[in-house]
Amino acid sequence: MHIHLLYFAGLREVLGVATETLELPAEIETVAGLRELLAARGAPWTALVTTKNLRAAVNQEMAGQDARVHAGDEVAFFPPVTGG
Amino acid sequence: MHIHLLYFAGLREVLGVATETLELPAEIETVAGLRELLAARGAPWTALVTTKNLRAAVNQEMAGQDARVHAGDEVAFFPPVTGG
Amino acid sequence: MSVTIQVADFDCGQEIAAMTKGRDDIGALASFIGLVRADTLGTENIDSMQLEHYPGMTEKALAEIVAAAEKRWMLQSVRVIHRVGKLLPGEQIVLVLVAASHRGAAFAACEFIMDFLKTRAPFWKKEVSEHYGQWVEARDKDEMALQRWQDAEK
Amino acid sequence: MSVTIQVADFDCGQEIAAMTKGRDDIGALASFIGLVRADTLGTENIDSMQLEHYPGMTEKALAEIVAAAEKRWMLQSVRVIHRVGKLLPGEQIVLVLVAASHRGAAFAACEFIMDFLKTRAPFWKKEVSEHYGQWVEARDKDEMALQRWQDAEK
Repeated sequence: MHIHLLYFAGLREVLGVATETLELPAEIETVAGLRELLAARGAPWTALVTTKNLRAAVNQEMAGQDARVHAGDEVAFFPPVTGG
Repeated sequence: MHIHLLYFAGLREVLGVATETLELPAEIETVAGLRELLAARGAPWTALVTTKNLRAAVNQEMAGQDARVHAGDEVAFFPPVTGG
Repeated sequence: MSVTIQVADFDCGQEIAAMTKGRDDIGALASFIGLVRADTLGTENIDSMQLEHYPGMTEKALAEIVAAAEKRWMLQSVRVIHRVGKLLPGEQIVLVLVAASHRGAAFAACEFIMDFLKTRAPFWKKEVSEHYGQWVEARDKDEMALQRWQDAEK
Repeated sequence: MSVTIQVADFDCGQEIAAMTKGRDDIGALASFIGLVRADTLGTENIDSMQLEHYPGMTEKALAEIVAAAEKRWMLQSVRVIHRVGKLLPGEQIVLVLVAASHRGAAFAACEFIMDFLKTRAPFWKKEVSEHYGQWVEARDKDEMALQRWQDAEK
């Protein structure tokens, strides 16, 4: 089963990717696990673990590192927001 | 010498007078003295001493009971303000 | 700073356009508009509101209030418009518009100016309905609203 | 409640007119407008600001913020407009407009919505000048601004 990933703002530029769909390995259960899976691709993906204060959302709700991820989820990574 | 008196809002309606010019007796030195002088005219002027929270301004600045009044001054009496 | 007492209505959008025209240094605009509510008399709706002021002193009092706000916060521009005369339910009474680099100053100064306008600027409201007219009484709450600005100064 | 993300500019006066049309129960309107400042880069003025958002989540986040404000204060109407895309110095970015019976609720809710929008709604700003582009960094001050709403709840 797949999960849908989105990257925004500075992170999107660093990665050079805005969205992707990924086969979710069975052992990945949390946002933190997903970050490490992506960082293991090497540069520039190490940004997923080295970026200070990187935020995540699961199914369009702000989510902490321990938040669960499931097949079919939409998971987004982005820097702290700066609108308004 | 004269002083100029102004009355506003509910007080103006009670007195039936908006402005007047008065010969200032030498013994009247303060806002409080002026209120008593006016109240001595009898009803409806007693409102000058019986009205709760009556405010005064001397030369267009908010003034307390002890504020001095001098010939040539503009003195106003009115209820607490309610604009905005 | 610009303070106007007028009978005519105003348009907040036009006032904003005039304030920001040709400028690129304003980061935040806070505004407040007070309107005539129909339901203030309780049982019976009002037909109109009569706004009285003290010509001369009102302008001075508003200018002093705005000057106090400008002393307290870094402001870029302040506009105050207050209407007088007969106003109908739903009509606008007052506009306070404050420009600053950052939103904290704009919000605080706008609320500060309204709090002092409500208790220190010589305006009086009379509510008029079919059966009677009634001068609005000053609310203790408005006087209490000033307290926080004094507390914050300490 | 009405929340819109759009590229086009907005007019605060028109939004006020739409909100108050046919109503005579609104006593207070507080509004906030954020604008693009030219001088945010320090030494060099910016040429433009690029506003990015997360379609879908942004609308949801704003709706949740407004709902939280409506739960906390008695509000009569709330309008939020946030622009995205390329904005020039002096242009409007965001409008928050809040109607209530009394000014205290209108001011507080307007500032509450802005404070949460600044830290919880997925928007990102990039400042672009002749020589480089730079993503705006989140300010600790904005995160701290939330603190007072939590303190006040206790």
